[in-house]
Amino acid sequence: MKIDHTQPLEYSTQQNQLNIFGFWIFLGAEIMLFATLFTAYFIMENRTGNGPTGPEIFEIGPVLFETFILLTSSFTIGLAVHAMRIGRKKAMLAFLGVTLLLGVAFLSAEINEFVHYYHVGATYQTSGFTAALLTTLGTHGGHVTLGFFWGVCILIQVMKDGINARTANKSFIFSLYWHFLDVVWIFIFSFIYLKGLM
Amino acid sequence: MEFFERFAVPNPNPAIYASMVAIVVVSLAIIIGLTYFKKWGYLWREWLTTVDHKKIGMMYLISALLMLFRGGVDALMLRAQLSMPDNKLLDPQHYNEVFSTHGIVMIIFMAMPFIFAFMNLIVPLQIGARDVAFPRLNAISFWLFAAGAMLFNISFVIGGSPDAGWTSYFPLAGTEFSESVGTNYYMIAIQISGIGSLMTGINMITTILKMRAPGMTLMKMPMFTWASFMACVIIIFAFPVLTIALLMGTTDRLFATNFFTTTNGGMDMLWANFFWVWGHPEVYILILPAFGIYSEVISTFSGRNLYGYKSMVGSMVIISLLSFLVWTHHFFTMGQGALTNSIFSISTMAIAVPTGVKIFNWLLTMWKGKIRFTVPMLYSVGFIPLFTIGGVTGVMLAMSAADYQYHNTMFLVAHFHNTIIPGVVFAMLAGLTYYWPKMFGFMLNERIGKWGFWFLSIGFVLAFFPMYITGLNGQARRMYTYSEATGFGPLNFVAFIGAGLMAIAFCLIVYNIFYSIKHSPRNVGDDPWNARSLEWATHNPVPEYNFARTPHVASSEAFWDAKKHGHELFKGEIEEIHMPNYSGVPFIMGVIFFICGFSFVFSLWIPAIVSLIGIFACMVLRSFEKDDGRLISVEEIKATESKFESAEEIKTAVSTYGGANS
Amino acid sequence: MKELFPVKQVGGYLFSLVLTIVALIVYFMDFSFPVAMTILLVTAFVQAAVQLVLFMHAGETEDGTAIYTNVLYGIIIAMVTIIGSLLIFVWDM
Amino acid sequence: MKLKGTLLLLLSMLVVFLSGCEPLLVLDPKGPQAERQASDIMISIGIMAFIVIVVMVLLVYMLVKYRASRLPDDYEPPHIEGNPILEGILIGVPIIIVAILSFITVKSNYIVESTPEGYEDQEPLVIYASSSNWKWHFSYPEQDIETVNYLYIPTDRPIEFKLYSFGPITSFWIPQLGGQKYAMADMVTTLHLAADTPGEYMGRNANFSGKGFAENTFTVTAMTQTKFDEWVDEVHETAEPLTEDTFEQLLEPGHLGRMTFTGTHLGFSPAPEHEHSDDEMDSGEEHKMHAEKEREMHTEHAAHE
Repeated sequence: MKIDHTQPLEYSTQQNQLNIFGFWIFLGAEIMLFATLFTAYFIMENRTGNGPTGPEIFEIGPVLFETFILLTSSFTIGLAVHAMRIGRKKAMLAFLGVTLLLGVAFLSAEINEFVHYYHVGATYQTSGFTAALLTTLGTHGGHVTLGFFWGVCILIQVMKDGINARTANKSFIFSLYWHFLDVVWIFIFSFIYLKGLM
Repeated sequence: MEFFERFAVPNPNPAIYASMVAIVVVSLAIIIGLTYFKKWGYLWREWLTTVDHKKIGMMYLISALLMLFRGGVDALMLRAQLSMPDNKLLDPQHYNEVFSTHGIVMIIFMAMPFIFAFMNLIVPLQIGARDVAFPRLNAISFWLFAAGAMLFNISFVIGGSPDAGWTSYFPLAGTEFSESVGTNYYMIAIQISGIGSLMTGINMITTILKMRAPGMTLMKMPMFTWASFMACVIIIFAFPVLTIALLMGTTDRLFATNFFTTTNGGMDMLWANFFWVWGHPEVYILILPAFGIYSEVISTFSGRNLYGYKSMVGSMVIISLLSFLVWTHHFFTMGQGALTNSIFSISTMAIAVPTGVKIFNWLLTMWKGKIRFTVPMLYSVGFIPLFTIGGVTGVMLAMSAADYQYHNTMFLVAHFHNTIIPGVVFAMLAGLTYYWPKMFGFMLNERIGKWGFWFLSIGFVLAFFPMYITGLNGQARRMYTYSEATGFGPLNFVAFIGAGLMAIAFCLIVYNIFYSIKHSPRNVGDDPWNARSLEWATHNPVPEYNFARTPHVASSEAFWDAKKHGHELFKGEIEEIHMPNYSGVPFIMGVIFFICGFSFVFSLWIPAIVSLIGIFACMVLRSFEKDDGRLISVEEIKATESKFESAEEIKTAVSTYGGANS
Repeated sequence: MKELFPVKQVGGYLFSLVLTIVALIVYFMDFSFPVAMTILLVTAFVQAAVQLVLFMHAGETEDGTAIYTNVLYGIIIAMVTIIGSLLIFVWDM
Repeated sequence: MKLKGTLLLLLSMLVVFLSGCEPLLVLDPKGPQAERQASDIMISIGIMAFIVIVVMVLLVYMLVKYRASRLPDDYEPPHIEGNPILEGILIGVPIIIVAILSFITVKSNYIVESTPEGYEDQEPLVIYASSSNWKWHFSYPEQDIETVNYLYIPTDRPIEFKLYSFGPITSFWIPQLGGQKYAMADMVTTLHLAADTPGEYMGRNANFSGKGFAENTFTVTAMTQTKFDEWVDEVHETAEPLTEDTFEQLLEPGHLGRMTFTGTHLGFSPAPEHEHSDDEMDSGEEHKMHAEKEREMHTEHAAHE
């Protein structure tokens, strides 16, 4: 592997550059994935059948909590990448750890939210609306879950091997993924919850 | 016993039992053969674990040909059933299963791997790269495709085939009206291979944008690379829609959600919408690489550079955008207002403009050229008028008010076969013949190839042109029979004869492969067609590292420049080459995906969860793996190169094959 | 400690918090549908842009153009799909 | 040149067919909508045939003139980049053609989606046409009659079909009166037709709907208003009333012959007409209360568990 030292570590080999670029293309596909879910949601929004409607089941408190958590985790993963770039392994690990913890907090809040929906009669099978809502939230939540395990793998590798071309590349790509999930959440927050509650 | 009952075929008939026996016999024959000839190790080392883009391409190619036969046999059964009024060859249930699988197999498991085969084989060579950007991912893509294809193909012997059409409109495809697991197979098999397609799309875009040879700017890429690039752009934005639609369909069927049901707020139209949001771009995913192959072939055999390179590129970019703006024309009759229909009608017709530009550019490429009628060129020449007819009938269908009369009729069936067969299938056969020496180092027989072409073209015209007429006479598509009074009989019989001729053509093509393996001369050299673009600047068959030295490029016809204008393609000394390592993980992942998919089809939750965990385990394993690939030494490269060069010297006396004959 | 918290990141974070609060206004105030939607659209897209440019460093390499084109293309097609579907099923049915 | 020969032969065959030695259903219209569509089809076939011929002539010219066997051995084809003017023409002409067709199409769209031309001043006859596996039910609310698998309509009066389905998506199509439209389970679509001349026409479901799809047809008989009125009277004298039970039986999957009833199923099994407005945002208090009750029930249910 040829390492080009004029570049930041995560870009320092040809393969590293390819990985980052390829991941961006993947994110392009992810935009469309979530756009499809949003399309379904917007069309199904009022097709509640005999089930409850959005405004009846949404609660602003937990949603704000989730939003704040995810925003902050997006901030901390940014700090982790910054720490990585200035070569501060411990700080990077700390920020990465905080990010993952916030991820867990977000997930538990979301699971709590789903349990709440279940109790108020908005299950997966209730109506077109609940199916679209839970699939959209669930797909995002699934991404976060996957991201959590991915992040743990990276955390272990950075601990073991330190910051090198390989781990830096992985961490950077992971940060892209995590930021992207935050962007998706912003849209969920605005166009599912706030639009439903306004 | 009760557990096994679910795997029984719900609508058995002798043909299905015969197929079961045939499948078992063939599988046994393969296993015994591999053991007897001690080829298991070879198979594993050279093919199942390969990450070489050329071998993956060949595997795609073989799969596509196999699937072409599966789909072709389905087609023959359909035409035979309709050849006469009140025919009793197939009952309605089997007819429904056969046309559903015909459509899915042909689009998803024949046409897609066919284009991926050429993308894999040719794109890295055309841009002077050693491999694709993510060789391991490429192998995973292939094995996911293979898992999906296998899963889909076992449906008719285990549990029953899908029977709701390749479009699987809900609620017909819902659990209420489609009780067998057939539609589960549809949802999950396509999902798995669709994920593979998406990965290929990402892989190819990265390869094309980041791994081009020095000097090759975007506007100096060969046309097939441009076409593949635009097709992959469509892939990455279209396939996620399919992923979600299939996910929703799966949950509707397996978990009783209400996306596409008719109660509790479900909306059956939403499936049709998503299906076509993916489905329409999909046809451009198929046709753009085909256009790319025609561009290469026509330019090579006209002995001229491609006319209007810039407008060719521009038209493809526009097509890729427009392809996402037209999906509603598949359901003009669904009750939306005249305004919506008008918008989508105009956007659909607009696609005719860039497509027309391409047709005229090909014609102008022949202008002042020196046309050699080889088999690939024959296919291209046949393509132009036939595809034009397909295209203009497309414009007719795009007129939404008139579409109320064409929709769901044989006119529509005739139209899309008229674009896909001369458009995609002809291109793939042209590409197969054209790139055969690139893959294997010998040529396919021209004489048999030409017979194949004529049978195919005439068969095609006979098979599909009558459908335009019966469609306008009121024959709806997907009817398993019709009465004599309708008067559809004679023309349908003509169509059956046409289908028979096409079947003969495909047999000839396969016979040609076997014939050529036995009889074709092996010393065809590196440039058997007097070609123009970079992929011909290396040896036939291509060594694993593609190019011994990185080529330097100054135009879209780098090889022609080197041959005619003294352009120096290869500068400097041979250096050691970095190549990726082979890996068994992609194959294993494919197997696990197959098991996972199968478990989902039959709602076997424990194996489903176990195999899902297996998939994640593979991903974690990959994350921790440290694999920097391997290096090929300079001596090894030199040894390989000199072998090719000595072969080249023997050959110089032999005249260029496929030269100015005919 | 200070070098671990660069102005760009902290500023971006604060800005997105502000945007979230602005978006939240539609919950507390009684806007008409078009006004509220405009607020939501603006805040959401600005916030997405903040993430993209400040946090994800989309434009930092020579591939910046390709990356932005990719994202833009994705957004355009996403909007077309959403608006087209709404047109078919809600606005012009 | 075999291919070109075959193509030309087939094209001329097509023209012969279309110009009507034995008229094709779609091109033998018996009502204003079908007439409009048929004329659109003929115009587009004309323009398209012109394009196909141009392409073929150019292709034959290139192939004949520039085939290698007719050119000297030392002929080297020139290198030609694109020519902006020529390419401009190649883009411009198709754009003009597309513009012409777009103009026609948009106009036709609005025509086929409204009361047929020449019938605007008449009150349309509303017929509810619903499909079930694999039959068609026609309800005449005005006449209080319901038929199965056959349709009697008066000529010279606009007809408004309200389409919906008791099962898979189907498509209501009477080629000689006009194009098709989907019938679906959760909404009602509207199709405007009219018959100019009395006669018997083929009607069918054009959208695949399962095993019995091929036989999912019906006949349409168009007759003068007086004859239609006579038929209505006759039905009222002779036919049985349609009960909910009978109707449930009719909905069972299968094929039925022609059947006639007095009364319609719209009373006890109404068309899904208002589904849409029901779902609007301002669904009102009633909806909320309903949901509230539902929620209580669920919590109760959960508590029990």
